[in-house]
Amino acid sequence: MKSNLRKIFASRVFIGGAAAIAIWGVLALLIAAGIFSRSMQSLLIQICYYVTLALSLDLVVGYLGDLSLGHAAFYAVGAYSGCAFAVYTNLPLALKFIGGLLVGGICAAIVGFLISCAILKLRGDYLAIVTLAFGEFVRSIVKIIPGLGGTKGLLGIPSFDSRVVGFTASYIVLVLVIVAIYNFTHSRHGRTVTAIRDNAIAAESVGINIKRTKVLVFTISAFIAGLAGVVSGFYKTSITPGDFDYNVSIEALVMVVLGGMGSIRGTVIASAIIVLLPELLRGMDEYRMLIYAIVLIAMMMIKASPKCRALKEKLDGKINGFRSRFTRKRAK
Amino acid sequence: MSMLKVENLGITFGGLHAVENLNLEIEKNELYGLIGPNGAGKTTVFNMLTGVYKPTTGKFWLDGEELTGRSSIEINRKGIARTFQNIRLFGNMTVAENVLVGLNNQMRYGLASSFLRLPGFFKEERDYSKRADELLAVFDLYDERDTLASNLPYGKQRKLEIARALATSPRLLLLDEPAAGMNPNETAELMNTIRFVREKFDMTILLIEHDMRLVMGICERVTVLNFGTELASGETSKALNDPAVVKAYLGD
Amino acid sequence: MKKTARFLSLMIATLMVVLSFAGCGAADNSNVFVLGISGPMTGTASTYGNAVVNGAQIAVDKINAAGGINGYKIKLIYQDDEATVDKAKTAYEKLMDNGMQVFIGCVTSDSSIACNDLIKADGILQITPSASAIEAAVNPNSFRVCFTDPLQGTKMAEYVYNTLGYRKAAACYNQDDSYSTGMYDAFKERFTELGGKIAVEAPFGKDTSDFNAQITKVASSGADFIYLPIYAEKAAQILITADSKGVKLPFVGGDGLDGIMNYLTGDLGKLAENLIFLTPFVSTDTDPKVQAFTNTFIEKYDMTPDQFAADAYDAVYLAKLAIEQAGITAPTAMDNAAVVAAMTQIELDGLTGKMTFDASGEPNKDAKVAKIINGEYVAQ
Amino acid sequence: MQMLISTLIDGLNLGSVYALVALGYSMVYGIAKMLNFAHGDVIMVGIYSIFVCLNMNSLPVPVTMLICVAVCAVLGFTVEKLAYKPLRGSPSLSVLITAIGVSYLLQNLALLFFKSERRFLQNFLQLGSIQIGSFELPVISLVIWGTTLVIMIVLNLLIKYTSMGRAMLAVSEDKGAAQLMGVNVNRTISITFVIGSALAGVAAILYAAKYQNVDPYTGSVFGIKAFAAAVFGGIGSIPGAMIGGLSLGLIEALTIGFLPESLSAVSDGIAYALLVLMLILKPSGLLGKKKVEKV
Repeated sequence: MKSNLRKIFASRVFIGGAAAIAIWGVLALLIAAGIFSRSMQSLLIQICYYVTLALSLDLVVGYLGDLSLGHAAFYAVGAYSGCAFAVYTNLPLALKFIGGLLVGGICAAIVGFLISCAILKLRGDYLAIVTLAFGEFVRSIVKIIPGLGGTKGLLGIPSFDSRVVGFTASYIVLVLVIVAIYNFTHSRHGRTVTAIRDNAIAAESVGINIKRTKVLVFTISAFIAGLAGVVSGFYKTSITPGDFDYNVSIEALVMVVLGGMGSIRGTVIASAIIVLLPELLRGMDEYRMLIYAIVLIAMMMIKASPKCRALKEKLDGKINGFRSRFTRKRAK
Repeated sequence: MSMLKVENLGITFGGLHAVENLNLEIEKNELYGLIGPNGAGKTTVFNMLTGVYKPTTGKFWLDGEELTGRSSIEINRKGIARTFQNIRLFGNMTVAENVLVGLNNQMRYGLASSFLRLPGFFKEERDYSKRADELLAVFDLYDERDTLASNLPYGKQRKLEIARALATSPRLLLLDEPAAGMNPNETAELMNTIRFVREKFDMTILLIEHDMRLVMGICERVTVLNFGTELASGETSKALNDPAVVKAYLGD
Repeated sequence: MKKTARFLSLMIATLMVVLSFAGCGAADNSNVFVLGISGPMTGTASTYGNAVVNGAQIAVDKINAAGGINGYKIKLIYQDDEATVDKAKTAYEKLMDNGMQVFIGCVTSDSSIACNDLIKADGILQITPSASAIEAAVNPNSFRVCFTDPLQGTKMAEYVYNTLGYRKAAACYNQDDSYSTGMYDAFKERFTELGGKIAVEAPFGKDTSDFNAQITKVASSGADFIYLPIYAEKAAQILITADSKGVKLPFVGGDGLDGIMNYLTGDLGKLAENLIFLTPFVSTDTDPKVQAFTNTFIEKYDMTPDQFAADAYDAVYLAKLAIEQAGITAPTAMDNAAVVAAMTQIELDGLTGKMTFDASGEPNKDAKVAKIINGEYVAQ
Repeated sequence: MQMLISTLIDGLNLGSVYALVALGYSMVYGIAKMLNFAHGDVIMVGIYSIFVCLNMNSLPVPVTMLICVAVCAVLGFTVEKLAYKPLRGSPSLSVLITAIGVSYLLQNLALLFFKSERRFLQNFLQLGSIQIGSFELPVISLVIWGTTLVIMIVLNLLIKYTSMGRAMLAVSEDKGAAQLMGVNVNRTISITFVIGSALAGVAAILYAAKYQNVDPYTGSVFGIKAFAAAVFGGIGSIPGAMIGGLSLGLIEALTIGFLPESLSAVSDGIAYALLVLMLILKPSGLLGKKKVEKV
């Protein structure tokens, strides 16, 4: 039985790993060979960090069930601290990137930890509005911190000369984040998170520490948002406070909601679609924001309508049938 | 020494005495009933015993250890588990996952194991999903282990709640109207399950119930509450025949 | 799981490949010179992007009607960058994908700065009509039509001190806008250097909608005038507030105030009376070039052109002159280095004045000071 | 001293506008228990409706004002019917996301129709100002003061002494129980939205008269601050909205007037910082009631 289980996990890891490498291989080849247009290449990198950002928000919105409208704040803290590290240190580029990721992630995580400790008592609407306010507050604070360039922003962030390298670096961060989130959500810690989302009182009755779990999720989520910020900074080479306003939080929320909330796969696909949307809807630029709004409303309606719920259950049934075939093997 | 001892327990909401001067002594392995008309304060008692509400007066002990005013989490860890009157399952999680959440506090692997899938993760996940499966088998839920909890039929949801509560390895199990909304057949089956749980897990059970047949069928002793105060207590048949109880239930 | 993963990867890969080929489907550009514009066409800053495209389009139409450049027509392409940094990079790449040969952009400073590395690496001629931050044109192949923010601040400080004779300034600036802070910092430095005094600063932010407290602060400071290094839409709000509070101090500003009459229509127009500001372009100028441009613009777009449109118009003409000066005979013979080098040898008598360039990329041209009298801009 | 008094007057004037807008948020939240993110955007639509009417010239001003209130009320009603009603009973997360979606939708519709340029309105009320001592006080400020007070009193009376008001109270306490008692919950919530949106219409008129400008983001920017004010005072409480609005107005004006210039960059963040602090220290706001979750 032991070897059997190992094999299954091994094969899952194998499939995932192989898929990740294959996608990278294909994309990197297409970039290197110049088959991808330049704009497509730049969009690919953007997809990497937008997906990372959306996944971090998904942890809070989809898995924990709390609405954060201030994820731009963690994104900003990560971007500013990580990029400032890269600007003000004298290291080889690779080390600047890795160091920047660590610094950005950790600074964002610290902020996420502190803010989540402070807002533990709040739920629902209040939590949403406090995170929104916090996001705006961070944006105005960033302007007066010396060394971050004030209103003009932090300029001269190092960047990867080679597009293949730039893409690869962003892609590796994304894949690591996906693996980490998958592992986390499929562990006992992840189960407590979804339990709190589904029924906080019941979770408490079986001895789950809601406060500690919430702080944990916010901290992890902030860390990942921080990573996204650093990757974005290395791509953009300059970041300004305006890059981190309320609209960024909303855009990430649209990605999460479109992805079905609480689904890694869904979030990845939805984020990619949203980033590519201007390409997909050429000539309809004016309607893009309108589409975001409609996506938000429509997804919620679909979720609430009984007909669609029935359809979803049918689909879930199929997936579960599939899953039980897999798990029955495990039980043997 | 009794398993659960409750002394003068009381709580007021905005000047209103919801429960007053409640005394209980439940022995190990006993099946004890808490009954009374609607609004008598039964669920409030449960909420105090599980730390959802802080009692205004009185104290309670579990196996001699005072737990008054502790948090829900602590009380659960000390060995009191409960179910809810209006079922509270983790609806978007599978049946097995619901039980695994109950087992969570016994699992030891840390965050690093979660993120990096260290060996501890595999070992514990395997061991505990086996334990979850065993528990589910007891409640005849094994075949539905991968169904979403919200998709279970009503009776099975009640059972799953009990299974989840048992997963936390309690010494005392509080069941809040386990038979609510069940037909006679289901109720009879439930009675068997409750008895079985007591035997198999050597459990002490305190239950709130409206269904008198169930109460008379399985409870050894009961306490009858009305308007937050104790009307009668003692052996089930005696307590139920107490004139004050009859009056409260049937009116003058 | 296996199936889904395989299906998923296949789907993504297909999607990307399809998209990439769609991106490659650029038209055949061998018979036209391709000029590209990147700026905000949607969103809050869309006014500027659209003004630039419209102004440039008029120049392109005029040049094409007159035979183009060395017999080849100009094709104008543009991309929306929403005035956000990451979209700006994609927009620029998109323009390059579509065969851009001269870059008229970016419209806004932050976007332009973000594209610096790419523009430098590509080596093509960049003429930004309106990105006024110093850092927006630092590459050797970058030039700009407008004044830099600090230059405007300095010039205005000198004009106010020397010509108008004011000694005590009050300033209302937008602390969320580097255009505003850049201009104000330089103004402050030069004005105090000359011997003037900043009586009070009353900054506001991008979310400010009530300016009463700022005006109160300014009014009780005893200043001779109020300096408004901001864009017209905020200035119009400030003028309305000042009027409602009975504050009658003179207002002085930078080129952002140009276009204020488009906001203050009808009876509100009187609020802008006596407003003094620096501008490279006055749409009511009697110069026949300007008149022709203004008339065409109004006819075509039903609004008065502002400096963004005029800057873009001049940028297109600069590109034409540079290409001609460099002796590029056909679009296929484009030589970026030669065109860039030619920029320092040309002189344009444009809508925004006579201008020449040195290697720094900054224009050598005179600043014009305009005053609004009876609702008309009058050059001072 | 003179400046301090002037600044205080500025703060109270601004605060009264915040209070007026906060009233709308608070009322809807208090009864329907949902955060109507789009309230500010309804105000924005109202101001645009005034803008359009003014541009048609021939309309008398009172008609314009009526149209504005009507547009807002109808808009509120429609939004509630189409977007919020189908989600009754959904988790609050869904409702909140929908409300954000509606807010975004209105903004972007306005962006499509009116473009992003700020539009300026003629001074359509022509109220001028009066001189008190050495201070010039715009009459519009007095009108806003009066209106806010009157609305506050009328709302209080309405809720306390009419059957509709009692129905609202019942719905706010417990929707299920209210339903059982024969209250038409859906209709009551609809009426709440209509009244709330009509309030937005009144706010739109006064905002338009005071500030004479609008852009597609006016509502959300001002709305979020007003919402902060409502939360500060304790959302759901009508006097709370008033106190919250006035406090926020005063604090903002005083920050601008007296904060050292080196810190001025954060003045815009003050409302937000205040909101965060308030909710951390006293989650139910100054006058709010604490919510107990039933088990």
